[in-house]
Amino acid sequence: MTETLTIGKALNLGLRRAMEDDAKVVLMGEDIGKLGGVFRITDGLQKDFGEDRVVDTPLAEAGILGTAVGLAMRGYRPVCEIQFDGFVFPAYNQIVTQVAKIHARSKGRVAMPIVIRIPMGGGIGAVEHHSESPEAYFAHTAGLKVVAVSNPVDAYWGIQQAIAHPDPIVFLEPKRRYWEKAEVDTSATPDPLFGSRVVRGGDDVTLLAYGPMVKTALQAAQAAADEGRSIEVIDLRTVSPLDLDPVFESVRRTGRCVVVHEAPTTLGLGAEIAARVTETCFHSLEAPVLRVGGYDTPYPPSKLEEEYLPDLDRVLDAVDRAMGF
Amino acid sequence: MTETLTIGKALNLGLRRAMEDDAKVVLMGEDIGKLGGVFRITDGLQKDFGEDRVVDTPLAEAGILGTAVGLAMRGYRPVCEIQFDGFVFPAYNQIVTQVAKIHARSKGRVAMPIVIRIPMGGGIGAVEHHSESPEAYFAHTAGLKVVAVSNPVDAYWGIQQAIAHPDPIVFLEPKRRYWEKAEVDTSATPDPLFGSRVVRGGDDVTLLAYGPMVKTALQAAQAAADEGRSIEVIDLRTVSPLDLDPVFESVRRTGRCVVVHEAPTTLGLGAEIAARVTETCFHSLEAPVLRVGGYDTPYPPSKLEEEYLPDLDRVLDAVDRAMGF
Amino acid sequence: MTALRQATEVVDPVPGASAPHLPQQPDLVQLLTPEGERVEQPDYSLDISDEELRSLYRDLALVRRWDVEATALQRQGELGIWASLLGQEAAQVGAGRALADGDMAFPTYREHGVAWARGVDPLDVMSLFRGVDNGGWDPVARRFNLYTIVIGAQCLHATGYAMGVQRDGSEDAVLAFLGDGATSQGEVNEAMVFAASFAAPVVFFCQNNQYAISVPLERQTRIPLYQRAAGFGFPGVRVDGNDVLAVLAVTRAALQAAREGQGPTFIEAFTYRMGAHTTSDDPTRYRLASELEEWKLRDPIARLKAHLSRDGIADAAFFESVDAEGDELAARIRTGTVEMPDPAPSSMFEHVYAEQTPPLAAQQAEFEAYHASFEGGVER
Amino acid sequence: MTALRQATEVVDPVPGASAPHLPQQPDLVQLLTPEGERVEQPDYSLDISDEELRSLYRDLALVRRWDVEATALQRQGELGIWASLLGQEAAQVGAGRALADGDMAFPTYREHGVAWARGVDPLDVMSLFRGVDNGGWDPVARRFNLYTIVIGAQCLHATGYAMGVQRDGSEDAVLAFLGDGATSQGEVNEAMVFAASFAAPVVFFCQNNQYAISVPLERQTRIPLYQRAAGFGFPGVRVDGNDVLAVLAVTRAALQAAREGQGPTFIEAFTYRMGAHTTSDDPTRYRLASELEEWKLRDPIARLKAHLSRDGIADAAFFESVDAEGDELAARIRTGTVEMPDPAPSSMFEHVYAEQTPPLAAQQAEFEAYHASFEGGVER
Ligand SMILES: Cc1ncc(C[n+]2csc(CCOP(=O)(O)OP(=O)(O)O)c2C)c(N)n1
Ligand SMILES: Cc1ncc(C[n+]2csc(CCOP(=O)(O)OP(=O)(O)O)c2C)c(N)n1
Ligand SMILES: [Mg+2]
Ligand SMILES: [Mg+2]
Repeated sequence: MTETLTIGKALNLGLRRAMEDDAKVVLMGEDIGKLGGVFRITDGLQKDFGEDRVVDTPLAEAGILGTAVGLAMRGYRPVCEIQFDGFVFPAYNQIVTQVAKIHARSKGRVAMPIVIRIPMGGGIGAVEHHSESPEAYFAHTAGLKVVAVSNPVDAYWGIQQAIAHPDPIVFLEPKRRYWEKAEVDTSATPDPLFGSRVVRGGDDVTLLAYGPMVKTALQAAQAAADEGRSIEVIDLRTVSPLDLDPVFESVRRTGRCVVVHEAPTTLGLGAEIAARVTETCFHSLEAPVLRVGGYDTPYPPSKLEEEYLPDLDRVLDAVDRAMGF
Repeated sequence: MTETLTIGKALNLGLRRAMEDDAKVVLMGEDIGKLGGVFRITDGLQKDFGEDRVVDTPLAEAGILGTAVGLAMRGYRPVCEIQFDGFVFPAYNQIVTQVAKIHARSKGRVAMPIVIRIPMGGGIGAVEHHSESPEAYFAHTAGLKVVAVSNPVDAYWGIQQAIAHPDPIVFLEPKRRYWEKAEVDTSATPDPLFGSRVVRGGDDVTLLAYGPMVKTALQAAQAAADEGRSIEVIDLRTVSPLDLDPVFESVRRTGRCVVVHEAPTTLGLGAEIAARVTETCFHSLEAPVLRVGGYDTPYPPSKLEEEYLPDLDRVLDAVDRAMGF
Repeated sequence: MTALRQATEVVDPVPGASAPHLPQQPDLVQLLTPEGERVEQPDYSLDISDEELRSLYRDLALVRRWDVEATALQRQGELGIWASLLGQEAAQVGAGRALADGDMAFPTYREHGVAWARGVDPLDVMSLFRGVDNGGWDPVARRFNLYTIVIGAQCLHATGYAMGVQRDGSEDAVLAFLGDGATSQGEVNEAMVFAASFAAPVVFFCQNNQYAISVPLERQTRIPLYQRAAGFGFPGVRVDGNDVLAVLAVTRAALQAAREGQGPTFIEAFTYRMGAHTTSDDPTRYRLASELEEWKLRDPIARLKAHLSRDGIADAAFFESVDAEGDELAARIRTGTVEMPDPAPSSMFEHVYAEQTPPLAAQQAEFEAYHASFEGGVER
Repeated sequence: MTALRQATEVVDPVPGASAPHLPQQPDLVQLLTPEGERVEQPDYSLDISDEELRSLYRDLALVRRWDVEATALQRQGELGIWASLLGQEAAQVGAGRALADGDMAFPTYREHGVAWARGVDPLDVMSLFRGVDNGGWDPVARRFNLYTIVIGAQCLHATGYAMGVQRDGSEDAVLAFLGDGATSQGEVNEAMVFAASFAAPVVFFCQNNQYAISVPLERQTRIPLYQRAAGFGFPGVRVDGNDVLAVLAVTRAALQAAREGQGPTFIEAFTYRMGAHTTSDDPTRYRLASELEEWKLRDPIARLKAHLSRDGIADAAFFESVDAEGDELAARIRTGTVEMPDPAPSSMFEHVYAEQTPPLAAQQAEFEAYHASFEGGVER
């Protein structure tokens, strides 16, 4: 069964399938009911599954996550929508001190199968707080897992896998790519949730990305190919745990590595990846791992976001610098 | 004027002097008044400066930081005490979306001279949430500055410099070292707030630390010296901005670098430092930058904290590995 | 379980619904009926000149004209988004005009009417929605904070500011705006805790426009919102938010109480968002057209116009002159918006800190060099 | 400003202070006077056998004995810290005994009396304060959550759990514990918003022990705490927290209301922390000895003992047997604590996830190898 789906629609169908498969799945969030969410990811679900399973909550993110913890303790599988990346912070205490720690605190007696869906990243011309990339805050937090999908296939399967998984998962959705389309075979056997994937082979430089930046990386690789340069692109897919074995394998061949993400560069995922790749592939590296990230500034007003966000040119510039070492 | 002071007492005197120097300085926090704070850092200050300047707040960290923002807008210089590192998260939204961004949001029209004092780190045999090292969460946040003092001299001067500084500063106090003593010359000219400092010279390996781990690093260097190995120790003093020039200079000489901190290793400060040192000193490095950090687990029950925390042995083990590359 | 039920004062579980077993909920404070008839409220007397009445009307009309223009500009792609105040003009202008010069206001993202009353240039608001900056006005000079988009965060800022006022021994008061949805946020409730505890001179002005995007009021509270304050130990009052005179009188009284050291007040301005939540929203998904029709009968501007006309306070010439002024204003807003220059790219590095850090300075320098490399036309 | 003051129901601005212009605050619900005399409360009748009364006494006495032993063990270095419940035994045992088997309780870090009532082994509580784990009991089997140290976080968990109960169509009820200080936390207020909005079967049981560490109640609220609930639209009630019978009756009634679909209730158990906040605390810095002396007259155990004696429900032999049982318990706690094995070092890696990640598995393996390297005695 193959369908052409946008990322948004793939998520919607994946949520629907997860709810059909398991009556304990409960969606919670602001405006996810009648409105179907501001991005319509939950469109139609309240109508079909009722108000007890698709819950429009009061306007309070700590409340959403905190009650999700209680629901999980009672045997439910809450899927929480945070309306925009910049609004996850009121829930930060619940996420970091409770969601992430309860399994360890209880020595495994209490599981926290909570999925926290967050539309992530910039590029949609929005006002403040609507374009952020908070993944490093979560990846630094033991007890959480963090997934960042980049395409409709992973969106469709990933959301179902995340919901079925016993650990809490921050599930990052590439908001500016919600409308990107691909063929999804809804009867296929999906790739495992926590694994990176080589999405384009190459020999000169290893280029790493996740979520919204995968498309940018692929465009850069194509442009580089036109100039005769061969770039291997790896979609990390999961940022915690990082699956770096395919990266190490690649870097041992290419000797060069560039990581790209929208989040501020300092202490972004690129820092961890650079450190790990260097530790593991030290003698293979021809150049330091280079990072292309957002600048260490608040996300700027939207008229400047094109300047702020890594784009094809900045990626290629880093590739040039890596080659020039 | 030289006095022997503990870090705790140095902070207390520094706060007192800052309050004498500027009537706009207001301390806020839980139990900082009559009790003088659970670590007595504000001991005696409410008695001498009154309840309007040493404010026992309701039990709400977002409330403390959020009202501090308003006080700053009205021209005050709030110094907020967070009782323990693990309790800063309810204030996270205010810190990340407001404190850090208001100067940029207002194009420089509104300054945020707020100091957020946090007793940081483990080693005191405490229960859950009382031993954490949240610095990376703040160092990844543009708009904040993050200082981590390691000794009475920096404590005494640093707190005054931080209060006088126009930007918001997360001021991390090495809680298990509160009782460590040193001579403080209270009439000296202090070193600048945002700068790292070579605290022990050496030629074989560059060892970086900040806050509570500086002492551990120095002990390790001493032990290594006894084995004939020469370690240069740098106290970073500030983790955002990082002052890495002295580090680069050192690594160019030693060719080897080890970073130590208590925070979980993944995406801890060590990651950023490793990435930056490698970018800048690529051709000088004889070994990858190695990290000695907390494990990627929640801070464990106190009977296990000795195992969790980097200690002299683990630092020396990393030094050995760096030398063995 | 009647015992527990009696242990506290519970009033109308659902606003508007009758609950005969419970004490009657006080009426809305109203000084002007929907038909424009002036009524007296001994507790909130308002001595107001004809001149002032006309000027209030002018504010309401011009603010609506601005809003209409902004919505059109967004449709034409000149703004990224627009948060319309349609229907809430009286609540905002009434509250804004209640402020004394030295008072400070903390808006959400929808208080264009308050911005206007504080003398903010509409273009300095447009620049935010165009994506040029986060608001172009000087919040200190205008005594009107920048818009705060994270729901409720500003309520704590307002309370802290009011604590500063107390320390200054000043008679300024502070007005914090919030929506009905915002009342569920923990930080907003903490603001009420702090305000009560310190008897801070702050007034919480809640525009209950019945919705938080698609979520109706009933999800946030089962009882009238103004009663929230009682649980924190300070007064709450519900005012007809479509009656500019009542809003003005009640807000003035609350600010005066704050000034006099009586501590905080919570005002619920009962109103309706006649437009979409923002230009990105589609309200047909969650509310009936009939509801809007009913609220149109309580239109805040028509109401004041009826009053001015029936009492002979303003004539056709006045209304025409306001309309003309509105058209001029709209033209100025349109031109100013369309011609607004983009910010300089490297400006994003400039105000991150009062004292820029060396690493950020280096990043900025690299950015500028990188940019310059394209200027010779070597762009890929 | 009388108008605004009247617009809402404000009661006693300061607990205990008289406020003749305001409606009289209801008395504490009490079934037993401080002298041990049984009084009737028609709203909270309690039909209780002599056997049950003796068993309540036994709980109170044993829990106190445990607490005394734990404090001693901390002084001797066997515990890292101890949070004493001295003075709050009746509030905790009364609330704990009000729970039905299927009900779920969410404690703070001080509810040792509730733990006892739920059948938790004291040693499983001691292990937390010794630093061996974060509480050794099974929260699911015991229907008693692990202690939550971040103030107030558990109130949302309790509310969410209650929302799960609703979805199960079950008649379980949920009891959330919190302190007076906790009522200022945003999350606690959000829990009340959610509980009210969804009419969740949760009861908020607030032990007002007058202090949050050093900070007196007046900093958190200017009015009696139980009135907080009214602002969220559900009932609040104040019970004498040193009267185990009243606490039992009121909590049972509130849980029953929850079970019947009537939604949440807020109970303020008015009590006093007779010891220090924890063994690290020095209360002489912030409160007068005379205050403690006054509260000693309302000791919850002495009160029940007086009742049992005066009404001939228990005799000296009974009290002696309880004392003896207490000594046995204390000995068992002492031995069990002192002999408690340290956890295995690598256990800290084990339950971080239900499915451990490969990087963490690698870290654990490295850790184990590193550890093993010391075992041959090659330690530096
Ligand atoms: C913390 C946070 N969560 C979510 C949002 C997204 N959001 C923007 S407006 C809004 C509804 C606000 O409703 P209300 O407080 O009633 O104000 P109104 O828009 O009706 O004026 C939401 C959920 C936000 N801005 N901040
Ligand atoms: C979020 C948070 N902030 C601060 C603390 C530190 N702390 C522990 S107990 C306490 C006081 C709690 O007072 P209350 O709620 O009245 O409970 P009590 O201890 O009196 O039982 C504080 C501030 C904490 N545990 N969590
Ligand atoms: Mg609203
Ligand atoms: Mg207390």
